Amino acid sequence: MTTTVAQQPTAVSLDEWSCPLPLRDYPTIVMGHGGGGQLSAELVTHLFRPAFAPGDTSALTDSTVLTLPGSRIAYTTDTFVVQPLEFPGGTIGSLAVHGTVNDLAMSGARPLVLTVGFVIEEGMPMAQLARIVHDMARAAREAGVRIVCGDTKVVERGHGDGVYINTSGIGVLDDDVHIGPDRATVGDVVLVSGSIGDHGMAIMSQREGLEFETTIVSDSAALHTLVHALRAAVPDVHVLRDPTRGGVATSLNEIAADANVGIMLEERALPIRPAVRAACEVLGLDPLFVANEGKLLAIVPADAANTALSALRAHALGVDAAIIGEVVADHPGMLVARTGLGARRVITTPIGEQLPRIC
Amino acid sequence: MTTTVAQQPTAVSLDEWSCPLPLRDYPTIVMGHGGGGQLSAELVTHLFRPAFAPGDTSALTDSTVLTLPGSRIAYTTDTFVVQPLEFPGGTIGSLAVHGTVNDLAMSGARPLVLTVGFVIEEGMPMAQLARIVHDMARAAREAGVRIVCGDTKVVERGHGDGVYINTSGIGVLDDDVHIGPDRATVGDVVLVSGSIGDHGMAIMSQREGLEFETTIVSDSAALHTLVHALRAAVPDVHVLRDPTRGGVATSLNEIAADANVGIMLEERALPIRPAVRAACEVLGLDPLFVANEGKLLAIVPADAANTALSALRAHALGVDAAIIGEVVADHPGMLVARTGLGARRVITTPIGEQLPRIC
Amino acid sequence: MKYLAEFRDGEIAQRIAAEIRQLTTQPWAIMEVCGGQTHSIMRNGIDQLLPPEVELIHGPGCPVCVTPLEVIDKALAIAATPGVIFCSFGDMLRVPGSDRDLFRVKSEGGDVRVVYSPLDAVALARQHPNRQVVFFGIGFETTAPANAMAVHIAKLERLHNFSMLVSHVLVPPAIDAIMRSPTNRVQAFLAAGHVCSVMGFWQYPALSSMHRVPIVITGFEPLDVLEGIRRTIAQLEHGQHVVENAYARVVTFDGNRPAQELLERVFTVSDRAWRGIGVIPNSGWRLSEAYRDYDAEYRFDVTGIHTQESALCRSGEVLQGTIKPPTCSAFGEQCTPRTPLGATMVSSEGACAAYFNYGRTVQLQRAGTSR
Amino acid sequence: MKYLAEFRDGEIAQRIAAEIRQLTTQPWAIMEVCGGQTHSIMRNGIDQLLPPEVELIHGPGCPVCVTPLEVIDKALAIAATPGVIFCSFGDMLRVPGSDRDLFRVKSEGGDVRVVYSPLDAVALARQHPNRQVVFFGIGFETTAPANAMAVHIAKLERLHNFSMLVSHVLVPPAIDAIMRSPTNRVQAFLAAGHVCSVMGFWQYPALSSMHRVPIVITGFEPLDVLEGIRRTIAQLEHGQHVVENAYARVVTFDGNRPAQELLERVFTVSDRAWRGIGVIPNSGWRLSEAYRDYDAEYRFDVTGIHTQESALCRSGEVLQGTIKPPTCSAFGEQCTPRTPLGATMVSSEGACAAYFNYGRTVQLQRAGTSR
Amino acid sequence: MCLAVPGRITAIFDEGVVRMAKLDFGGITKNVCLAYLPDAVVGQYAIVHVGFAISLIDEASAQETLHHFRSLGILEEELGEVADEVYSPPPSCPLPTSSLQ
Amino acid sequence: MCLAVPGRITAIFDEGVVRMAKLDFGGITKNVCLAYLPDAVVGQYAIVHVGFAISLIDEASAQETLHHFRSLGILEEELGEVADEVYSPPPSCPLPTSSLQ
Ligand code: SF4
Ligand code: SF4
Ligand SMILES: [Mg+2]
Ligand SMILES: [Mg+2]
Ligand SMILES: [Mg+2]
Ligand SMILES: [Mg+2]
Ligand SMILES: [Mg+2]
Ligand SMILES: [Mg+2]
Ligand SMILES: [Mg+2]
Ligand SMILES: [Mg+2]
Ligand SMILES: [Mg+2]
Ligand SMILES: [Mg+2]
Repeated sequence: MTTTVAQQPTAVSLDEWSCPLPLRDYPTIVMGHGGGGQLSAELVTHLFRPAFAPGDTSALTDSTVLTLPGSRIAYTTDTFVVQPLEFPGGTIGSLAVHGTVNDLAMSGARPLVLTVGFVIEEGMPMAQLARIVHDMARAAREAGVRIVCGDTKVVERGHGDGVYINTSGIGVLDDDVHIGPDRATVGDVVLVSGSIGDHGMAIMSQREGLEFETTIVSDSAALHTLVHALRAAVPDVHVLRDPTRGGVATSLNEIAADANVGIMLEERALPIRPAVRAACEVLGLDPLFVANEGKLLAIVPADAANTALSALRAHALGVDAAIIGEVVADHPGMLVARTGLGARRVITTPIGEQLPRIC
Repeated sequence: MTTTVAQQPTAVSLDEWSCPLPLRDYPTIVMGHGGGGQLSAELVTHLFRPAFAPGDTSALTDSTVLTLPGSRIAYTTDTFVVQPLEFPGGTIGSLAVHGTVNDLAMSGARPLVLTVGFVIEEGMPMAQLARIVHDMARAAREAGVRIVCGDTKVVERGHGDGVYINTSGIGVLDDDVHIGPDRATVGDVVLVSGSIGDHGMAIMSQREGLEFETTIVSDSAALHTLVHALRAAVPDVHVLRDPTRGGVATSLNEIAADANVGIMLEERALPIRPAVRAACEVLGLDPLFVANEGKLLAIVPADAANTALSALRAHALGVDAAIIGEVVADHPGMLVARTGLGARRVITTPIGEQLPRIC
Repeated sequence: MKYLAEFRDGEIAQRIAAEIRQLTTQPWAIMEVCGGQTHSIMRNGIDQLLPPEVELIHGPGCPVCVTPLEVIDKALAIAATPGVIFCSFGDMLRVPGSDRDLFRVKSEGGDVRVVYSPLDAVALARQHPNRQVVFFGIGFETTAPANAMAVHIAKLERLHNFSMLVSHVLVPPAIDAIMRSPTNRVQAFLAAGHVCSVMGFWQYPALSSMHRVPIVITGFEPLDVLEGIRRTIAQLEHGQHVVENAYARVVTFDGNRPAQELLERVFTVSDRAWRGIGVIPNSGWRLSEAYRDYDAEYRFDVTGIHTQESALCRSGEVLQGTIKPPTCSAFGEQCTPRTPLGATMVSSEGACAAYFNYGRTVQLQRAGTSR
Repeated sequence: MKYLAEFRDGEIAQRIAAEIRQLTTQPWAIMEVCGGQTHSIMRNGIDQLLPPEVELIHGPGCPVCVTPLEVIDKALAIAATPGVIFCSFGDMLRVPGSDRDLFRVKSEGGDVRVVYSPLDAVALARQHPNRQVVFFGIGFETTAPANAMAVHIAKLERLHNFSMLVSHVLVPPAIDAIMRSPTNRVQAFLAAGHVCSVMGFWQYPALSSMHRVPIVITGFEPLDVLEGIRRTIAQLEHGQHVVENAYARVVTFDGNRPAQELLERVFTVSDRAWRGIGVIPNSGWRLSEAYRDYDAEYRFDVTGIHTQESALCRSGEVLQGTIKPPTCSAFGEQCTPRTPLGATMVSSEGACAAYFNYGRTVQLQRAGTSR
Repeated sequence: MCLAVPGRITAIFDEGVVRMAKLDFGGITKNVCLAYLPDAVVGQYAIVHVGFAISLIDEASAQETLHHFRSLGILEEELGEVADEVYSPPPSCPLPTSSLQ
Repeated sequence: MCLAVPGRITAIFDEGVVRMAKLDFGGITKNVCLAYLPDAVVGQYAIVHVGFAISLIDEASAQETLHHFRSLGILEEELGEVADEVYSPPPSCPLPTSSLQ
């Protein structure tokens, strides 16, 4: 049936859209973009869908039906509230992909699909949202995961911070994969895939009142191919963990508690970039508590430690991998470090967030 | 190995915890609750885990490994930002369960597991968070879904609104289930499972500047058993949709567009509670655009319409079900209503949110 | 709801419509003055019940459509002022100013709040003594008593942080102006029932006889509107031109005297620009000298505003009924409800928006399901 | 980092430690005055390299521990004042006042900000001319020049919205008070290297000879601390009591003259309460008369504060080294780093917190992996 | 302009300097300003616009109008349906009022 | 108290009424107040506390101290390891510095 009357307006036409130019009428997000009406639909049609599922005009609905290549899955969720939204080495968009891909990868799963939930603050510049969305799409593409459904809410100015992004993700696991903190066994060796503290200090360098000039960039990266390489070399990896919020110290404390084993860390062995170390000195922070977004901790049987190290170092994301400690029978539930002096110190989980100190 | 030294402090001991009493030290959420350290862990150990997975001391980690009873799944996400957080008929917690369960149910899936992501504003009263979490746990229990992993972030005061909750969910589908908007077929009949506009007007009644006294309560409910009852009676349900944000009008417009069919609505047939109708009159709103959280739209073959209606009405959540329209060949892509006068009006998708008007 | 539901009876509506069809022998153009009536016509499809000879012209009775661009721009400037809480009825938020709307000002940091009543804005001023609270006092005679009372209470309470941006317009001068227009096509008026509930209709006999035009005071429910049309057609067919009150359950000849008294105290009649139409003498109210301290235009420096109406927009002619929206070259192209160039494309009962959707209705009728 | 890494060499540390073991023939109790030294000891496990005869007593040199409860309560009251931007070093946020801490005030709506430098607070005052910006000026002589400069600049720039809550304490009077205590066990002091970088060490010879106590100016890196201990033990073993400068790359006898001059101008010596210890005469600085306008205690009405120290807490005795934390009945029970009753349980180098973790270290040594 | 709806006055009271009333709109209740209807009493219906009662409903006149409407076309019964196509009313029309109160 | 770290002065400038310097701490750079070290010149190392340079490092003295440390125990070589249990240093210790700059 042909008709000459005006169609649904295409104010945000795909032709005119070129990231990072703003959408046409409102250069900023208004409440209506979350109202579930035409403005909401336009965000999907003209921003999210072209970015996340180019060419697929029916993708990115409220929910989706999938057939997975297996029924044993890993499932996870994370919300990202990082500030600034764009930082050296990434954006909240790529971080939201990497974080969830990594949580899946840490269980040994092959990450397949993600969902995305945006909570956008009224007034967010459309151009910035577009940059973040496109960075997110790039990260997903590079990681080989599909963003299959999404949700957008807009909150009033003063009730958000630009954008918060939740991602959930599903990966599939083979039946024989059993990776988990409880598998940490006395005698096992602890490895880290590279320098620690890069993400947290890259963020800190931008923080109001603490700014400093530096070349530190976030290590934000998807680690599932690194895990794949590691598992190809060492099938019996016992534990994998991405030491994000709370850093290496918090992750190892959790593993020690979960497996009821002791962990002894060799502080001198920790790979730390000089700039990260310097920033920590100036602000009085401990790099062991600083967040990473592209590093993994691996716990493997002692006899596989060197194989694991070589496998990690052979991968682009693991060139600075190191053996940093071992699982011990003593002090179960506790993380202890051998200091540079050869003494020991107990490393506890911090109460809250690490703050710069003067003392 | 026995030890006499002090264990990890148990400031928020499970014994002392009784909802809705505040956690011991901080009666409000502080930034540290999102820092990934001890305060974060305590929220999980002493609030989330007892509520969502009582008795399971290892539940509710960052990610989880599951074996699904099938590999054909429905997958969805939604973030909930409703204000007020506690409203007549529910809380943001129960709503976050119902919303995602319903999105799964609308594809014909059996909802199985949810993830939960909290974005909590610094300063949120701990007692209120506890009430919301327990209401969420109750809703999940009643719906028979498990909350399997979660994430908590705390944002600074003035960057949130109490709490935002994201849920994602997975449900499983039989191979023969094919429900989708594109299956709307000319001649099909449109049903609604009960009165419309209850949720939106219950929320509106609490909104600053618009408050009114009313007995309207939100219809927030999990609809998967209603779907099950409907599909048992009418295996070939063509389309299911929960008319949430944007209301019945927006959902039917989307279906009309997706299936490229016309939909003709009989306005007189719409079940609307008198109080909802009255509130809409006073504020100048159209109940067709008002949100529902416990209603479904079903599109079924004409010859199954009465069977479907009976099946819906036989269920506690469908007693007020009604046949409200049909799928037509005319005006494809458009929703048209036959008015109380027997005339027609085109019902478009609203631009943004419906606002009270004086004119 | 009592006194609403009874006046929506579909069967009786058909009977009145049948009566109208019986009465009608030739084309007639009737203007419903009030946007609320337009809304009722669109929402219920009343026009579809009428014989093709009867044309309804949507009048200028909607503040969204006629509040002048300059006032909108002043509202936007005040709303964008740091520290200000700018309160408005929901209707005004998408009305386009020269380069943006209130939604955008809000998204850019303006504290713009939708209120149900001007008294809610007064309450906000009490709650926030250190903030300037400004109410956007638009509307016709129906809304004016509420706005007048808000200013009056603010003055009584010495709420020095409350002020009002006033842009009130009056119906009788608009009827007069339309009838005086050389291109006028309107042959009868459905007068706005709720305006008359405040003002009475003592002003109308003179207008009716001067312009030899039937004026029927009309309500808003389907039966009310149909009855107003029926009586208008009856007059037209019989060559009459008198004032009739078809909304007697609400409207009296005198109107609401206490309201009129406060209106006289708080407001002063002034010339007023109508968006798209231009200045109509004595067609508006501004705050009187005694309330000048509560006038937002004096409190905020919003002089020097340069308005810029879209060069394409012909909403003035549309509002006066001299052209139909599709005649405008922007209609459905640059200008849609999603991207309105003129105010008449904003609310669903604005003449251009109504036509935009009406065009789709016409399509659906052509498609074969017409009545 | 140059001038840090070299002073952390593990092999040399072992050599100095060996020298200390060789020197030591009997038990000695040495107080490291400065919290930064305590931090270095805990962080590097320096104490584990020492012979069992050498006991290190953590001194009162940490503002977290000694800032009086009354001042904390004043800070909490000011920070909770609407409109105030309250700036602090990160250290102070978890210090318990009578009933809460700054984190809680922040969560309840106070605008509490962590800054790196007092100059950042001055910058905030420039940026927010309509807000009161208050800096929590705590610390010892090392931090005082920074705080003095901030107030001085604010006065030069007439930043009337800037003020400082000052609670500065001085090291020499504290050393004197500790030595005068009838229960004193301290036999030698590692003086605080960075305090001396500002103040020099011309005040120490008198103290040393009066109390017949060795005082060694000591740095913060492991080798510096060990060398300080080595020199102290050497004096003790030889019955000497002189002042030595083991941190000569940073500290001179005179100290930083320009800093001392501004300190004299901006501050006046006053009696000062030390948390848990009580008032020590002439042991603090307050703003001098000329800078009184910038004193937050004058600007804000924070008189009438009723402080309530935990009845259980014995941190004063702990700070003076007269009891060890486990002697306190609350230790590890009601009082943990997670739920501190006293300030000494807050930062990981507070004496009670250090002991809390040390207890765990002891356990791990008992468990069989000891050196 | 001028969305205004009828409600029944259920209480009259003073709030500060203003005379107010509680109105029942059939399931919802709102407080509105009654300053402009000084003679209104509880039980009467008033038309409310933006929180103000602006006019009392003359109930006799309302009945008269309704009576007039009902009498319309009585003489010329059965004009036939206006629409040329009849949509068969769904079985649930008029509404099931079971639980809709 | 008194976390203070050494950095190298790379530039000196005025900011408003205050003399400032840019200091390199080995990979990060921060501006600090130089008002208390009026004689400092570019290239020198200063100790920085809460954004203020409070003391210049006497490089000769530093070398002397290090020399003294290194000479310690030279006469009595090989005291043996202090710890009774030796943790075998991991193969990556000292650090691989390949990409860590
Ligand atoms: S269609 Fe748009 S541009 Fe044309 S007259 Fe109407 S409002 Fe103005
Ligand atoms: S353990 Fe706690 S209560 Fe006891 S002295 Fe130390 S800080 Fe005070
Ligand atoms: Mg996760
Ligand atoms: Mg944030
Ligand atoms: Mg994660
Ligand atoms: Mg993780
Ligand atoms: Mg959604
Ligand atoms: Mg969803
Ligand atoms: Mg909200
Ligand atoms: Mg949903
Ligand atoms: Mg849905
Ligand atoms: Mg997480």
